[in-house]
Amino acid sequence: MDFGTIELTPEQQEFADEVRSFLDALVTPDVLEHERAHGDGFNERVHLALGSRGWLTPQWSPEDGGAGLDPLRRRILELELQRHRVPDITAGTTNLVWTAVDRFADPSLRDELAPRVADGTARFCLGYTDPEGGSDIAASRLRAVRDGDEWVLNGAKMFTTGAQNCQYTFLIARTDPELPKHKGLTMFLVPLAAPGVEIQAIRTFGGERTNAVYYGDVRISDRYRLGGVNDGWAVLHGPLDEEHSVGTASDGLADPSVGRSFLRPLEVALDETLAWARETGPDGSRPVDDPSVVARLARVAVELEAGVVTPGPMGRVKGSLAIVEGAAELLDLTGAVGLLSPGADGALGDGDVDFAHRWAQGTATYGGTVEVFRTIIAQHVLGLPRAGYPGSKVLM
Amino acid sequence: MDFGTIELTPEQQEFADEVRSFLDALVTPDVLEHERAHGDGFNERVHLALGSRGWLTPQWSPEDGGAGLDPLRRRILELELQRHRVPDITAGTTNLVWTAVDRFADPSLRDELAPRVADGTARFCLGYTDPEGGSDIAASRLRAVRDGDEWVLNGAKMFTTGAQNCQYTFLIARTDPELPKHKGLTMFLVPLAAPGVEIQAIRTFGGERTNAVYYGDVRISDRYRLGGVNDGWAVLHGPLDEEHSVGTASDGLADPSVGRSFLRPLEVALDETLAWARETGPDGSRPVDDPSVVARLARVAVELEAGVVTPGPMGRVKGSLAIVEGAAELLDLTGAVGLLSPGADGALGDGDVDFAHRWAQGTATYGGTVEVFRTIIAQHVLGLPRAGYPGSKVLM
Amino acid sequence: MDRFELRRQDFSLDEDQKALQTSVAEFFAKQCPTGTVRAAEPLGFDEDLWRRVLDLGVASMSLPEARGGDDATLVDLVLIAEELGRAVAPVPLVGHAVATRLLARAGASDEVLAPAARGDRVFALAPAAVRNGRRQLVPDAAVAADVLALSGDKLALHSAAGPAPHVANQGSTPLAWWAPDPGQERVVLAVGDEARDLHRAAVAEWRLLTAAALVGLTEAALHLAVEFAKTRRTMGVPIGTLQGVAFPLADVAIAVSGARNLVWKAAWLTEHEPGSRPELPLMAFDYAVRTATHGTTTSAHMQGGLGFTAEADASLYFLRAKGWSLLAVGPGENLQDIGDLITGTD
Amino acid sequence: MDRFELRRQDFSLDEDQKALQTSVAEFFAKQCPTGTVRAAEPLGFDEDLWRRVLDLGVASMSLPEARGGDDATLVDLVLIAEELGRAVAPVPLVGHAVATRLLARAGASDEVLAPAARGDRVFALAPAAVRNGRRQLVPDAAVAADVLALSGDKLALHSAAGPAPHVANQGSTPLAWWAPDPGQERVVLAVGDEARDLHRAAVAEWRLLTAAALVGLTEAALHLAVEFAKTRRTMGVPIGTLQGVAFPLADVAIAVSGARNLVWKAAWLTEHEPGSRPELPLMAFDYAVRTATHGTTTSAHMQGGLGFTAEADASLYFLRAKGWSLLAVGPGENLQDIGDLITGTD
Repeated sequence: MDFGTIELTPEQQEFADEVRSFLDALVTPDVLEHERAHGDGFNERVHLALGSRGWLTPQWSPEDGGAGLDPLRRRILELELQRHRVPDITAGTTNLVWTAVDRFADPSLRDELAPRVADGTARFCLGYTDPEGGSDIAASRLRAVRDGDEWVLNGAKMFTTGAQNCQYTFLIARTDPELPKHKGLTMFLVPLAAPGVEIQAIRTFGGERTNAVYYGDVRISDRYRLGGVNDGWAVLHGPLDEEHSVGTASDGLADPSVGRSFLRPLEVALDETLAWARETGPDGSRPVDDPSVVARLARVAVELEAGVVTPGPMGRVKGSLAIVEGAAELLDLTGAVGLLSPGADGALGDGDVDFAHRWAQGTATYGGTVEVFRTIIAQHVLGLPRAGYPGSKVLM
Repeated sequence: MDFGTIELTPEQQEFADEVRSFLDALVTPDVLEHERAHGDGFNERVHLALGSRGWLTPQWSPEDGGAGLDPLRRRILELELQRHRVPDITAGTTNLVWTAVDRFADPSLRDELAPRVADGTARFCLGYTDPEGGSDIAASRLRAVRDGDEWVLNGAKMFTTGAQNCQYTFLIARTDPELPKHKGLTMFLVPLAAPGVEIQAIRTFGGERTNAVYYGDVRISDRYRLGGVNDGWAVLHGPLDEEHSVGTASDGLADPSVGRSFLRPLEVALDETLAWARETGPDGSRPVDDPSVVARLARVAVELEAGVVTPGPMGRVKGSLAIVEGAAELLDLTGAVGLLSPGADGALGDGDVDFAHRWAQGTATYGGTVEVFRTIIAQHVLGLPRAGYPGSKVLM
Repeated sequence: MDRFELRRQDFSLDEDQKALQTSVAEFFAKQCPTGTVRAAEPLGFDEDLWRRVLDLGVASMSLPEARGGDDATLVDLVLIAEELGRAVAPVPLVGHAVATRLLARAGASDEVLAPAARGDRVFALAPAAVRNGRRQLVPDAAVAADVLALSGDKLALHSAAGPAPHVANQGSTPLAWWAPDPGQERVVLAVGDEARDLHRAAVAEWRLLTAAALVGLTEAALHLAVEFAKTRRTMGVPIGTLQGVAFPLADVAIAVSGARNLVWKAAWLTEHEPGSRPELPLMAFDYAVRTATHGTTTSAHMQGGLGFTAEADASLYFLRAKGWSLLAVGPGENLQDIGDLITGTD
Repeated sequence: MDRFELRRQDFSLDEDQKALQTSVAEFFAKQCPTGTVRAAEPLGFDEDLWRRVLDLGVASMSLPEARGGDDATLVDLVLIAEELGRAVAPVPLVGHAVATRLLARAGASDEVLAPAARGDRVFALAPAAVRNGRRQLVPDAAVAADVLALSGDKLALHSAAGPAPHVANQGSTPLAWWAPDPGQERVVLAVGDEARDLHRAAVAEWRLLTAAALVGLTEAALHLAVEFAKTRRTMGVPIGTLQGVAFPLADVAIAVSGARNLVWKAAWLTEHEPGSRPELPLMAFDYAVRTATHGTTTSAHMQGGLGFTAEADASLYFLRAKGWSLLAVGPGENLQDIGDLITGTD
């Protein structure tokens, strides 16, 4: 057990200082403003700059385009990226997909993409969810039909976040509708520049952009297949397991909670609300002079702290609950000034409480709904039996 | 719409005064103390005294042993019974079962029992739940085997509340194990004095007593069968529907919430806590001077009021939630003095908050768990589709 | 309070009330589809729709006949507000009706009252007492030049040349910063305790009508999610058969049914026995606000990723759940007001 | 607080900690089956078991070596308290350990400290400052004649001829009314700010160890319900396959896992960086109390009617969830203390 600060060697401190000053210069206000306005989860200039330092794939060796960072330096980098609010959705999906590409792609494709992933010019998004599919990914109906050395894709995917900034999507397609649900699926890494691919923006009320991606007679080479034909479920499971991860590292250099990032906007909103509560209002008193305000702030702070330390997939659910309930409570506390939009005259924290409340709702769905994770906890942590549904033995 | 007080005629006022003074004299402190100590939900002296006035079956004509009360007088009586905290569990189950006896019993049995129900000498309890059965009443395994003009019963029932004070139990038994689940059941009104019936007390941590009732080669006449052989599910459904009632009366003389009675101990606990909050403590201040205490009291009061007005089966769930959460909150507010048991030195409200918290837990299970009622609401109020379980098309 | 008092608990509507409810529901269903709501964003004011709403007579109907009204009750207004909420209609009816009733109760002259009763201009209520002349956020003040406010011991109507600048906000309502301008026209309506009592009663009415609107809004959100749960399938079954979906929706139905009844009961008692349960409108507001927050969150979530998109109607309800609730109540103020009433420490 | 500070987040136990955890768990599993818990009701004190607990050395182990202890840390105590809670063991360990540590920290003489360290007598801590000599409820005072209390600006040990009379209570703990008796023996341990700081730190430790006990208790309750849900069937399926059962149990598992980690983190930081996060033990307490209330309620309920019976072990956990939580904290006091620390208004 150890919750202590880490004393850095002079070299490590130098690295930390370097990261911080690099990011101070890189992440300019317009980067954050663009993210707030567009919700891309990505900034090309920043992404490529990180790639130029090998910091998109920090654990890779410099020869492979990485930075060869040890775990401690990776943690320093990670925390500074968070501190600087570097948009990281597309970086995250790219990393997730890479584990499957690395393992299952045609070696020539893998070797072609590796340096581009490292330098930031190749980016991947997730093509999991059919328009009618929801969390039941294995129910995918998007069709891939073999035609010689090519595959022809027809169908659509929802929630392909980042597609507008990616070169490839990690696509699950049905290659044999006659086989049982999980057995007729194949994974592809589809070039988004292929003719017939249409990306349509979907805005969320949380401010983020995602996409519907339509595939009309899209032809791709068999080279872009990952793993065996009809073996897609196994290929998918690497990244999916990572996304649904039950395990946690024990070197103390990872956040215990898989949902740690969900809590970042709540931290900002809480800190803004604490600042507001210390200010003197029109009637000459401060909100913080009212014990009921103090008690409610304390409760939000407790829930935040609980979210930070709740481990693994439990932390994912807790993180979402904490921000969904906590942001609503902060709005109730601050009243109308908390409702004002970024840029509006007098907006509390320039809209940070408003933002946290809207953005929070997405955390209950990202990468599987909280219900999916409750099911995983019930079965894998508590050992409760699985339900048998007509459509599957597996509830994703 | 009308929430007004009702102006009584002199005759109605006279009736109200009569009820109140009758109950003032009848419900002595030892009645309440006995109920607190034993949790019988019944007091024989009180029950028989009410019977002697026709007030157990107030809507029946005086010739039938009732009091011929109109709806308004019945409401006056009902509110005064509640005000005086008359133990009423066995009176309630007796009334519930009577609807089935009246409709399905052999006429001679019906005629024999009617005056005794009215005068209070015949009382009924519910024999629904098998030891392994839970809410799935139709899974009943207690066997009834025909032997000439008799039936032989073997098995057990849990939660037969009031059996120690009743003459008959309304028993669901399996008469044909070969038929589908709901089709092989028959209802009986089993005399509890029959040889082979053994009643074993079960105490709850809410303070109430219920029973396990064991049936070992109990022989009863076919006369005690209610409705057709293997037709028990239909017979049961009268009382069960009443217990799970979705509809509400619209003369404004009934409480809108089926769970109204759940809230009575919460009202007592809240009023005691309000009184405590107005008292000056050791440090010279009153709890009510602290805005956070005021806010928490207000929230409990709102939940109580919401429970009072939430209609039908929705009110049943809400009533349970309101007391389960509200009583816990009152304990948190009052601290250790709220924990003290009735009779203990310094116990807040002589243990009323402690009692409410313990007793509340039972409301989530009485006559069907809150999950059963949520299912009823989902299907019957919202029109959501039923789940298909292997064991039944019907989730009770 | 005698908790065993003999009172009616009759939540049924009479024929007139049913007719009103139906006609208003039909009006909004026809005149205010969700496209109209979106088109009015971000200001949250559709002037055409507002004209048509005024044509229904709702601005003046609850005034006494002697003041040109129809003697409609607070119950009628609550029924209307519920339908307005169901349609998330971008019209300043709640604030305007409350302000108009306040003018009448304060005995404003016909000259002052008539433009409000006719709806010539939008009137608004400043929810908090003005302190040191400092500005406050006033609902509808971005479309209302006439603001009723309590300053010191005076309740006055402040009429400016035009509405204040809109401040963009989560609920897309015509919210604006407002402060009394010494150069503005000002009509003092009441002073002293009377002024404070009138203002307090108006704020309570605002909360009650807002509660009614939130009930309608939440029920609309619930309805969307229920329809989704009936048709959307996972694992070969409609998701509505899963308890993880059905139970949360049942819980929203429970809350909505209770919140509605609480609003109705509060409206009836405020109308027919003013002063007998002054905490009830505030309780209805507290419960409706929480019901709306939880209900619209649940509704959006039960529609999965789709429910999180801006184009889904779920978003309209979700954003207004807080966007309407927090317009006129300071931190914890409503709960504190309830507490003061029930503990008798006011 | 720098929310991006580079710190370890290592929740793993070292070999010594694992060995301690295992041995204590085995001890309670063997020495304190639920029959022992019931047999000790309503007083909540099993003197035999207490002797055997003392034989483990737990009363003195966390004292400095110089004072006859083993330099065990607050983390070790937290691990022990968690196992105590899991067994709902009727022994006054939490209060006694806190009182003993307080004596040592206050520099009590060996003569005063030794009986506590050896466990010759039970020592208790009065949680609230004594005001005007008035009585307060003190945990364990029905089995402890030695009570540490803060009166005015003095922290003192009050030793009476015998324990105070037990007052029956929901959690079956040895609770008693206690007030300093001018005729009692009294040893002043500290005065002024030092006295107040020592008392405050001891109260925080009491809350932290109680939080640990509640984590163990709640996990035991959860375990019972999970086993029930695996085997009990309805509609032809184990009830644990229903989301209406599985999801609430998952939520309890989520809360327990977080509460445990919060307790551990608070214990480590209090031990190794005293003063750096003084709110953490109080936060752990707040969260563990709510987790226990909700978790034991859920556990009992998921066992249906059986879970509501007094003979079901679910009842043991349910009654102590509140019965242990509320022993030493006034209304809202803990939350207010947290708020004061995080807002800096203390």
